[in-house]
Amino acid sequence: MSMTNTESPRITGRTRDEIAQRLAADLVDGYTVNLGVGIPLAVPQHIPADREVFLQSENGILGLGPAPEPGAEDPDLTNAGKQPTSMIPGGAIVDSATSFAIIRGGHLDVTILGALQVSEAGDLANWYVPGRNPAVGGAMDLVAGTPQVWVCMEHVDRHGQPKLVRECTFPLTGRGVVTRVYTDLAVFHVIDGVLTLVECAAGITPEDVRLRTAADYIEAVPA
Amino acid sequence: MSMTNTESPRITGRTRDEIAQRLAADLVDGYTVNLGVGIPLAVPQHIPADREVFLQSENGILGLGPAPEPGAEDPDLTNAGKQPTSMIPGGAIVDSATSFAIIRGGHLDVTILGALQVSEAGDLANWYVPGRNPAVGGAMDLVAGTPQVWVCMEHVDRHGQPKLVRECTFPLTGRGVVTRVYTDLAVFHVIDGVLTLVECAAGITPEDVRLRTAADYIEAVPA
Amino acid sequence: MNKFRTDLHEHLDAVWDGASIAVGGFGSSGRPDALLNALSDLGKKDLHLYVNNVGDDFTGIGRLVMEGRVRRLTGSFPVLPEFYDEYFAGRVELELIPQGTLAERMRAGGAGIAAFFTPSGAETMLSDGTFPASYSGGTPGELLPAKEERVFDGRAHVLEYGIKADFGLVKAQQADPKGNLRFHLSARNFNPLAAMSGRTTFVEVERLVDTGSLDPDDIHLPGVFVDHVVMTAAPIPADLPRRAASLQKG
Amino acid sequence: MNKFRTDLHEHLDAVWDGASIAVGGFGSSGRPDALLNALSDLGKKDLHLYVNNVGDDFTGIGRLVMEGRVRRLTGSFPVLPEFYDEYFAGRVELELIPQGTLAERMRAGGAGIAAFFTPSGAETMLSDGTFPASYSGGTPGELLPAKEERVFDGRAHVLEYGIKADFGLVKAQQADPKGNLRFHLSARNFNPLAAMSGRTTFVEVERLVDTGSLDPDDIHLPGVFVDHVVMTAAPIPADLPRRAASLQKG
Repeated sequence: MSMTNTESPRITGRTRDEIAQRLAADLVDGYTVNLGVGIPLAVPQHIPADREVFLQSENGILGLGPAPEPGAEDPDLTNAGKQPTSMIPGGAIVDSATSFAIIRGGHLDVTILGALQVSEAGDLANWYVPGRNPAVGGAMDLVAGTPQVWVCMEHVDRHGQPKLVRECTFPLTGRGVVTRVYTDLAVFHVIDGVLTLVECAAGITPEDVRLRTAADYIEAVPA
Repeated sequence: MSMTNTESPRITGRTRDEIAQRLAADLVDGYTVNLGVGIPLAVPQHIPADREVFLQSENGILGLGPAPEPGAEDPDLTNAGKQPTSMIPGGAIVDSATSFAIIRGGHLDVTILGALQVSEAGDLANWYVPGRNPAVGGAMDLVAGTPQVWVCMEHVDRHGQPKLVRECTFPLTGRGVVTRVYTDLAVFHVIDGVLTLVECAAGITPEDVRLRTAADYIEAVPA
Repeated sequence: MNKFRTDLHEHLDAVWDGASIAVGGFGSSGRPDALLNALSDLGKKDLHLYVNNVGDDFTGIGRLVMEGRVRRLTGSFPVLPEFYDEYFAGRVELELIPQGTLAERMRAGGAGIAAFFTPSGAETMLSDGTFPASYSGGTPGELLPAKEERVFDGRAHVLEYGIKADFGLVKAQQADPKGNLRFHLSARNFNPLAAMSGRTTFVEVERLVDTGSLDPDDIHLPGVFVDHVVMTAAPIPADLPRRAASLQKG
Repeated sequence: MNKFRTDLHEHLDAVWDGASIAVGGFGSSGRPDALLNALSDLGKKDLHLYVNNVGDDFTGIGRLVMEGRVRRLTGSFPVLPEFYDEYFAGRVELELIPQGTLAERMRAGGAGIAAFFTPSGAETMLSDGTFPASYSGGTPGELLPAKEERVFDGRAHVLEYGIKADFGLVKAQQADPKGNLRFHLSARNFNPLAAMSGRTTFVEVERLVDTGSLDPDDIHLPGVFVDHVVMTAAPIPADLPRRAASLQKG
């Protein structure tokens, strides 16, 4: 148990862009991947050049490309954030039912999401802060259907409170769905339902991580 | 009650082709229709020239045309009976799930089928004679989904036994699904769940029909 | 049977107050704004809309909501802040459901599938009976009913019901007189599903084409799902202001 | 990630004895005969096939059945008389289901829908637990289990389960290296659904095309459902004898 109720001193681990870069290094050649908003949107620019990763957008695009040049936007080609986008050669369009058949049916390899909280059992909360405006989009379908759910997030919230917790206090997006967590401080895998610290960022010690984590977990960091 | 256990004398009503012609006269301009095998296959050639009736084939064809000229067959364009067919301009191809979405979702206007038996409650038996080889195809989907199920059949079987019965003795295709029955002797509608004789063929009397029908029904034949 | 119509208002006036309507579009992409605006112009009200988003401006769905014409909205991502003002003020009800569940429910309704079990949203407040569908006097009123749950292969699923809407509103790129449709890129999204879900379906298109000019292999949605086609839609200009400056609430 | 394969047998050998396999085709139209024959050539056995028809000859499904390689067949319209001989002799099991239910179950399995309620087959012997799935010594053995029934809108429906097959076998007209597929006319039928249903899906195509040569709006099935593509299929000649003259049973 490493629950902390007091704010830990600020330390400097990976930047948000470096979190995306660290996650991108784990993507396997040939994966088809869905990206959520926030840090995940920075992942594509860090995919190693020797790997082909196909991007899916929940509104029916397979083979999402980069943002178009100014003036080349097409109102009929927008991404899940409703922004103009482009497609790569070999891409395909499907309707929303088929898009979510792909998602729910387990045909994506990884979905990459931000999070409000992740519990030690891999529960995810990322859709709703009570009191604010509720909206869910495709988040619950993505975590229910995708074999691997990788979260990238800051290790603590802006008040310094841990986001890796024993039990989520925010409403759940899905129960026991998260398989990896990439933060500014560390990388965790959920192995057979057990949250496991597998890597600390450069300059970060397991003790630094422990002080800023409210979840129980196993340490399996290579010496 | 008009159940008969003795064979009635043979009388001559409509031919099989005339049954199809009589049914075709009731098709409304703009209808989309599915045809079963047997007498229903003769319906298209009798559709009045002033009406457009769109034909659907369960294997994914909307806008079925006539049999192609010899030599013009395409193995990739076959009808529900696996025979080469053609399409009319304005036709469309869908996959089998969408084809049955159309059927089951109630988007056809009429399905026209043959029958082994029809009960006075509109139950239909047309898929299986116990002891023979069982095969169902799309029959149960068609009768479950289509708003109007029109049966065309001989009034009695080849042993002279009535096919309009109190309760079907053959296994059911669907319960309470038949809305009209066209035979060589008469036309019946099922009105609010009640089998109703609405028309006798030329030279056929209501008494002729009564003698050859085992179902209870109401007579509403114009004088 | 030519499904092309010249007088949009005449035909769309068949929509009754209180009707349920399945609407295509994802944000403003592929949204049938001409049809939606016509509903406003015709003074329709008390509507139950099945649509993924409200959008981020006061055209289309946003206009209907802000004019007080929407009784209930079933969707996944309303977005428009003013929509939530209406929701919290008790002037519109919100049935919030996962996006994939909305798409599948529309398809199921159109396909004669009464209900289906999906893992999406199981064991969350969108299925456990705690989410407020409405507010009254600033506090939660009606709660969304708890969904029937069942475990398949060790995972929790919830039962979701097919949506058979009274009407479907759709935007397409091309239509022929039989109502066969083609969509353009990601503007396809919910449009084929809204067409399937609607008992009577209206389509606005950018381009009318002759019967027989669409290859049967290249039709995205067959005309059997379509009742009325009007040519009103123009491609949305890329420089469309994202939020209208003036708004008349009504 | 190029999905084109040159050695069909090498890749198809991944199919294990006892595997479940969803197969496209309606009769011989769109049936992946090259893949099916390769299963015979590789000596695979004890298979559970999900396929609409056996067909009317001893190629493809018919060959697998007559060689005794099929443990169970789930379909709607077997047709081939010799298939029924095997069934009544207790050498193959038959799960007979409505055609639309087969199509929807394949799609559901591929779409993560665990089960759905459909009116097709409700209140019939295909849902009441009386249909013999197998025969033993000339009398019915295992009966198909009675299906869960529920009434929606006053009409009886039955619960049907999604089919997640170990493998999908598909025939298409065109494929690009990403596995994006186009089908030709009514040869499309069950093929996209078998591809969705299979955890690993093999496709035989008539024509390989370059990446980017298929318009994203004109792809019938995206490559995300496809694992291996081989070019083996030729168009079936229209004068193909409908039944082979010689047959070796095995």
